[in-house]
Amino acid sequence: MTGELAIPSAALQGDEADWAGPAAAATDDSALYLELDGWEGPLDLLLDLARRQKVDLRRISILDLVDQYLVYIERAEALRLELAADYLVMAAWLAYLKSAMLLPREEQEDPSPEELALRLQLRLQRLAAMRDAAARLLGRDRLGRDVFARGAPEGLRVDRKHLWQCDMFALLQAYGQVKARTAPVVHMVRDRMVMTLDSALTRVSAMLGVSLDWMELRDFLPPHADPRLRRSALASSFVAALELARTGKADLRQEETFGPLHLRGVRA
Amino acid sequence: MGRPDDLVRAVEATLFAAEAPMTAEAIAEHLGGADVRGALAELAEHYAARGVQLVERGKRWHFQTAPDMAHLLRREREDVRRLSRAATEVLAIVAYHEPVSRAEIESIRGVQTAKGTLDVLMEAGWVRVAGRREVPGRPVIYATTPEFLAHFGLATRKDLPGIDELRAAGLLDPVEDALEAAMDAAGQADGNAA
Amino acid sequence: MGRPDDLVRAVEATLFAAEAPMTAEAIAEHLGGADVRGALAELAEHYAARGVQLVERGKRWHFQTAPDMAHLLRREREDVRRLSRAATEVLAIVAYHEPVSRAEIESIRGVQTAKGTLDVLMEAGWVRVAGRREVPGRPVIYATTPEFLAHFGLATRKDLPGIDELRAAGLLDPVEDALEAAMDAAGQADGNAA
Repeated sequence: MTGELAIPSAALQGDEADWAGPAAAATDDSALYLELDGWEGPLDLLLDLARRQKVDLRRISILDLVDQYLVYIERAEALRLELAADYLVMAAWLAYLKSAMLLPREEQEDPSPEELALRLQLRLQRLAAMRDAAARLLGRDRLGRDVFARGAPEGLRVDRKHLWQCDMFALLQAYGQVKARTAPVVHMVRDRMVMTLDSALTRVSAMLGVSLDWMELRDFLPPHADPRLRRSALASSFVAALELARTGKADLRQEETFGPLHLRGVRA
Repeated sequence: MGRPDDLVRAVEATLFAAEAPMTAEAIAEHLGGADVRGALAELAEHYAARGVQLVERGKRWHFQTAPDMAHLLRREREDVRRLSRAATEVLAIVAYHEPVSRAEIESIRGVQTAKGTLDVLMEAGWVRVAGRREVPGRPVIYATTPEFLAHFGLATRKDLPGIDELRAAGLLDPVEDALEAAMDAAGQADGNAA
Repeated sequence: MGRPDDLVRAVEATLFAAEAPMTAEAIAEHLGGADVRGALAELAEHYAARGVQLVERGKRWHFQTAPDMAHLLRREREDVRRLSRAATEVLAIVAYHEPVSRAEIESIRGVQTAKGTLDVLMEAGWVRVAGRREVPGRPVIYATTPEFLAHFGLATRKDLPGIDELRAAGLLDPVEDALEAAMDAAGQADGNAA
């Protein structure tokens, strides 16, 4: 048994150089300590022990494996080596598993010890599969170790350059707008023909004094006038009519909404 | 041997000069939109027997020395980092199972993964965060990178050594799935486990 | 084409992976003392027609991009951009008033002019620094370039339409109209930018 303990787990892998795992060691007890230090947890140690059974992991004897593990832990304890807690937890669990597997069937609990053993076996298979895969991966022709990229590539450079666009019209329009924006601004109000309120008031009162009948507002407007002057005259004559009605100098009458507006002078 | 056509020569010159592997799309863009697939195939064939080869890794192309020249070219000071055993195992688990969470990695290895282990792999540019799994806790999931494929000489993840056999054997499935299947079978062949 | 012999392949791989040009002696030493002259000659001939060539410079050998493919190493990508409204105004002011200082441009525009605006015009190659004005502070003065005239199809600056012509063309219309046009232009500029 002691002779087997010294098999370094790294030796099971294809590419030893890449492992920082435990080094090959002598068979004495200090080697055991070193190896325990090198294992990554109880599953790692179990896998190592399982592989020493030199059978397919699917046919591994879990009972043998449990015995080997427990022996290992006992030896470590006998040497008063510090063991990480998870090794001891695993030892306790495996001791339980072993006793359950040795019990008569009818006294078994759920999950059955077979199931627990199978679960352990499956886990070991999976870890072993990944360990082999890692070794095969590391053994490939690796870039920078076995195959090399070009030592001094020239490199590809892409220089970005803006191609600015502007046309003559945009240029002149921009200048025109600068000039227009900054030129002194002169506001010119065009001369327009208007009838002021004063002249409308004078004109409407004079005409009311002449007629005794109702007259339509339109009749007060200057005939043959420029249409723009007529619009202005209509507005100012309307306001004049309202003013005369307010001061009691005229009556207003409208038959319907938006209908013609009539007015008549009030005789004092 | 005749002179290769100018597109082939342009792709050849571009990939020789490039400081990193390039996708066919990136090469095409560099060459003003030409279709470079034919040229890449022609170059790969031309270089297959030479001391330098054109290879495709994760959809990116680069020239590298032929593998059988390794013994002549190994340098005194290797620029490949030596990985710890833990890092190597984690890398393999990520590669064969991706995308994979830290908890899934740990359940396969049976130990907690030291904080630095995934960091080392990410720093090497071989592993990347590939999002989160939409399960309670939304754990971060990890996957490999194109640089991983380039470094290990894999055209795609399908080239991972033995991945088909592992998958066929169910060794990439979670223990729970395998357990269920095995318990059914074990019903007939009782007692083998002991 | 047959497989080149292993010495040729070894020399090819060595020079490809080398970080600096190597003498024939250095290559020979690297390859255990083989006579590499024949292999170098064979490689040089093989690569003569390709996109990459093996050349000897000062007794040292190295691969380099074929001269007619050298343009691939450094490519310029041009993206077309429309000059902003502010830059167009500044350009017009420089053209009509050159040489002008930045302060003068600002007083003509009636708005502050960002430093970047003149930079853009200089990058476009249309405006240059034309010296300094010999007044206190010695401000930099700007003028247009021959490229400006060429781009706008002008024989000389005198060909720029005068104020009267601009007015006749409606380009000095009241600000309201101009504002509307400016808003349209701005709308288009936004569209271009998007």
